[in-house]
Amino acid sequence: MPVYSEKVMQHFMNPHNVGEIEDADGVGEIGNPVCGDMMTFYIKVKDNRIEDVKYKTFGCGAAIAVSSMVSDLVKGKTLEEALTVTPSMVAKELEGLPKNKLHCSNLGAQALHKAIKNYAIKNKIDIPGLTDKEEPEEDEHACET
Amino acid sequence: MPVYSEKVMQHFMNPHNVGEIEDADGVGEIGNPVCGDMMTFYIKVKDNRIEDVKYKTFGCGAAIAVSSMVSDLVKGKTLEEALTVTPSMVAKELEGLPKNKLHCSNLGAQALHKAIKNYAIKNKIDIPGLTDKEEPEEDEHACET
Amino acid sequence: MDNVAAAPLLPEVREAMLPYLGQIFGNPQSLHNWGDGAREALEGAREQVAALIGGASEEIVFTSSGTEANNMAVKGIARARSEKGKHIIVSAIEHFSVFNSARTMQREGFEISLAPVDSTGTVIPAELLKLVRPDTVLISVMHASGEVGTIQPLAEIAAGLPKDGPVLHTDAVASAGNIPVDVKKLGVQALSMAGNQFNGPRGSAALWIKRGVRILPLLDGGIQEGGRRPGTEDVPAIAGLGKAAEIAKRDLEVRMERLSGLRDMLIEGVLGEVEHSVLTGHPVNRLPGYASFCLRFIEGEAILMLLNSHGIAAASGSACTSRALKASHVLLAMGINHELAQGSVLFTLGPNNDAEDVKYVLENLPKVVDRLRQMSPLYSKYLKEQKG
Amino acid sequence: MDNVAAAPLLPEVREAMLPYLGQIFGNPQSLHNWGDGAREALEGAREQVAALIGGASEEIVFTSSGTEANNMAVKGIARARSEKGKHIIVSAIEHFSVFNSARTMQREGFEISLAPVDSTGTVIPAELLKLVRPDTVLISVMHASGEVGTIQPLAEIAAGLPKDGPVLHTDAVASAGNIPVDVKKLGVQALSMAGNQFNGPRGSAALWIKRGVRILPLLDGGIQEGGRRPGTEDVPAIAGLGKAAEIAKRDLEVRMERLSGLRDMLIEGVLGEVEHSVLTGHPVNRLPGYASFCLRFIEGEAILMLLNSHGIAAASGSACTSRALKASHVLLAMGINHELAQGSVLFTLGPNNDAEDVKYVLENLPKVVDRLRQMSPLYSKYLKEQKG
Ligand SMILES: Cc1ncc(COP(=O)(O)O)c(C=O)c1O
Ligand SMILES: Cc1ncc(COP(=O)(O)O)c(C=O)c1O
Repeated sequence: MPVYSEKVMQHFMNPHNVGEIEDADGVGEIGNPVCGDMMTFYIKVKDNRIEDVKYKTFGCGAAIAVSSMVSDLVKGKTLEEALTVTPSMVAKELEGLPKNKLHCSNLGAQALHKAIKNYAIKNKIDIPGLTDKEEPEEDEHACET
Repeated sequence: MPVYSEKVMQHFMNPHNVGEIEDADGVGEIGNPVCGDMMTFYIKVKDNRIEDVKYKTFGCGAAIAVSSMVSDLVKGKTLEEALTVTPSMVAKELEGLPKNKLHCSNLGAQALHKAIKNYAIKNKIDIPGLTDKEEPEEDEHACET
Repeated sequence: MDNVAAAPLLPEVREAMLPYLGQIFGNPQSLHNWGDGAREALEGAREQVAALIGGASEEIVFTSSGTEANNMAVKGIARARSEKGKHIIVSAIEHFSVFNSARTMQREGFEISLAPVDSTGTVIPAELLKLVRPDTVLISVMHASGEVGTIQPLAEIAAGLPKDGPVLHTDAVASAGNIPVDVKKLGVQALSMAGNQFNGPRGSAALWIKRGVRILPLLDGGIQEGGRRPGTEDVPAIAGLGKAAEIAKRDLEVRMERLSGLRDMLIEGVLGEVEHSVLTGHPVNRLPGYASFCLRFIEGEAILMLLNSHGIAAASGSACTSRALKASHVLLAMGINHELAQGSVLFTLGPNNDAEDVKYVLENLPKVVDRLRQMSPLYSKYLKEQKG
Repeated sequence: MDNVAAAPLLPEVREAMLPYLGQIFGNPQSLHNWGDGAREALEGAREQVAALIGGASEEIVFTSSGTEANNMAVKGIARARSEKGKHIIVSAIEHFSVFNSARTMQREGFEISLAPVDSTGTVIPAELLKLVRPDTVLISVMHASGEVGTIQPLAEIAAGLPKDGPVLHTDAVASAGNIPVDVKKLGVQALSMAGNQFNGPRGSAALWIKRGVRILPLLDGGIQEGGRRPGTEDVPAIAGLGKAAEIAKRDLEVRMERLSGLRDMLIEGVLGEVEHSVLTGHPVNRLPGYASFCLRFIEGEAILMLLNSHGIAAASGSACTSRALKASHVLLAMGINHELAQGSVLFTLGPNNDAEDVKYVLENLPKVVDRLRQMSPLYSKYLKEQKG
């Protein structure tokens, strides 16, 4: 009974889509190093689709695997589709996460969400599924989610 | 590190002088079954000497070994000499007793002492070393000594 | 025949432990691979133990002894529920680890009631239930006595308790692995057990706590056992406990039948061949391997020492064997007087014993008894009274 | 190189235990012969353990873990002395088993003061002594940290205490068996230690309590360990602890020299070859086998997982590795900020490690760090700031 599933280990050992996009259309950052996890997601959008997605992640094995999985799940999807990616979907695709690591799967989806929001604001567009989800404001001192 | 010394085991396995003396000159009984130990000592006195000594003992291994050792120590001794046998002498001759069994060595000497006292009273004599030691009256409820 | 105190480790159990005394020395809390083998051993054992008693594996907390499991249950549950009330009921024949834990809670402001037993050492459910009050937060009644083998009517007690009332804990240290134990059938919310009572290793024990029952940890520290029992896990002992549980479950019926047969042979033999002997505990509802007696006019420690010289191991509840120099509170609670209690002797049979052993005891015990009675002032008084 | 969490059992220790997993299965409390072998093992081990720390064998109480020894010391001594006063001082870097025990005592009405440490993780004796009050009944300061290896100036603290004042307890779980430990030289009245920290078995630990120091038992029950720690004794574990203590004493100097050499090689290598790395703990007064660092911009769990993929075991004090998701209070108490604390990594060297192992770590660690930094948003920010 290892701590992490095979799938998590695969993504951790060989994370997909790591990196930055210099001329990203949207950037979303979440978490902070005090809590042990921090992610920055970059998206490139074309025809309402996520043409490219990259990220940088500071954090535990789960945080890295989650970032990788989120990037896989949304690449090539429309923005609306991408917004339907939920933390529990991410955890499920990763064949489960230890209970105390579930907050990592929240972070991944949130960071992507923020990147899309950033894109929407910059381009002054309205994306269904975006405005009705209010981002919880981060609290520097509350690391547990 | 067995609980009991070799000497104790020898006396326990082959106690000396076990028995009763039908026409004893002095009888001393001490202890009670509630406490787990009870001894009756019988002495036969001739010319102020303990010509014969026997006992019956109900109790633990130490109680039996102590009775046997006391009987060995006093047999053939004058009454005055016999009265000098102390619990610590008995314990020493037995190569030590476990701390929680030390009360057994008190009992042995006390029972003998009582037998001598019984002899003294019956014969209305005064033996040096007897009157100055006051027997502690036994308390049915106080087993620890 | 002192299998309780000196239960031999089953060879299979030993085999299950050895790897963890060798190469698989990982820490189950570690992230690296070497920890994985240890973690698997731990979780495997948790399932084996849970299966033995019909609980769920997440409900098992490993401890270092039956004593620790009992302390954790009594103190941990009482402390966790102290806002609901401060009354505890324990039976009059509990092991000291339950009894003295209750006394510690008494110093912490709890009130303790003792549920009486009858002359067979059986708790009387109606009497116990009378003691239940609105502020009773915990009841602890052993499943079976380790001194006289009597099995307690737990299900009956459980059935009489108010819903959402007191938590019912049972000390199943003497019973688990030896007779069927099913937490659901017993109706308990917490149960202690220990591996060395069913041929598992020393240092291996467990507390089962039903999900939802609150308990404060006894040990403070790190995160092992979900924080409920911190400290580096004794992986070899736990692996051995798991294996012993698996084997006990597998062999339970066969073993019970075999041991009950030997036990009854021993009991009949002793009662038949040793004058002034009485069986202690329940004649029928008793642990398979337990044959316990009181032999009049003589003292337990001396009996054990002479038996030992014949190569026979046994135990006693006499004052002299107790170090505290007090006769067993269990025997006294059953109405046995101090004098008779001194002559207590307990034989416990295990997998290594057979009919030959029983015969050997039956040959030698009468001699031992006779020899000590010849030395006993009580016996000679009795004989004189008979004559006179 | 995670010898603390996964210390391999020494073959000699294993040999010392095996007999008690086989034929010598007696109960040391039994009167019969079979108990004698077990009793001898127990008393022999007690002498070996006492010899290791310069105490008397009657002053040793065996427990199941360092955690239990610490709980027993802190709670048992505080409770026994509560009539003299209700103030306890512990250092800010104590293990959770001491720290949380103190917090439990706080709930029982005690006041707790935390003695600060400097940036090397060393308790400042003058600062601690300032906290001493007339009602201070217990001070607990670890002998050496299991996270950063810093050795504490206990003798200096002891020298500054009023005569017949507070009892000084030390958690020597990380130090005993690894560096010289002499209760007289340290000036302490109670000391905890654990066998699995010096290649002895799990489930084997001890509390030394100076004769005359009062302590209430943590576990209530029977008469084992003189009633101070009841429960069936784990004879194999205790026998193994004794053997490990004997070997540790015998080999201490040689082992210390060897491990310090390897450690210094590792420390120099890491500091030289990994940019943005800092040594945690004291540069000199540290446990021989302990090399601990913080590596900036990356997180400990990820470091451990990648090291593990190279076959290297290590530990970390990062939030993510802690299950409670909090960065090590030890690192924070030393003034290390949360961000840096996330990159904590600890290598512990043991008898099976050699220079080859150290070289292997020095080859692979930089790669692991680099790979994670390439992924780290903190590192790219840092690089940008450097450029801009
Ligand atoms: C300093 C210190 N104290 C106590 C402990 C707890 O010991 P155990 O896990 O044996 O309970 C540890 C464990 O690593 C430690 O390093
Ligand atoms: C009924 C019962 N409970 C508890 C215990 C204590 O178990 P341990 O010695 O493993 O702590 C015993 C031990 O014989 C027992 O018989």
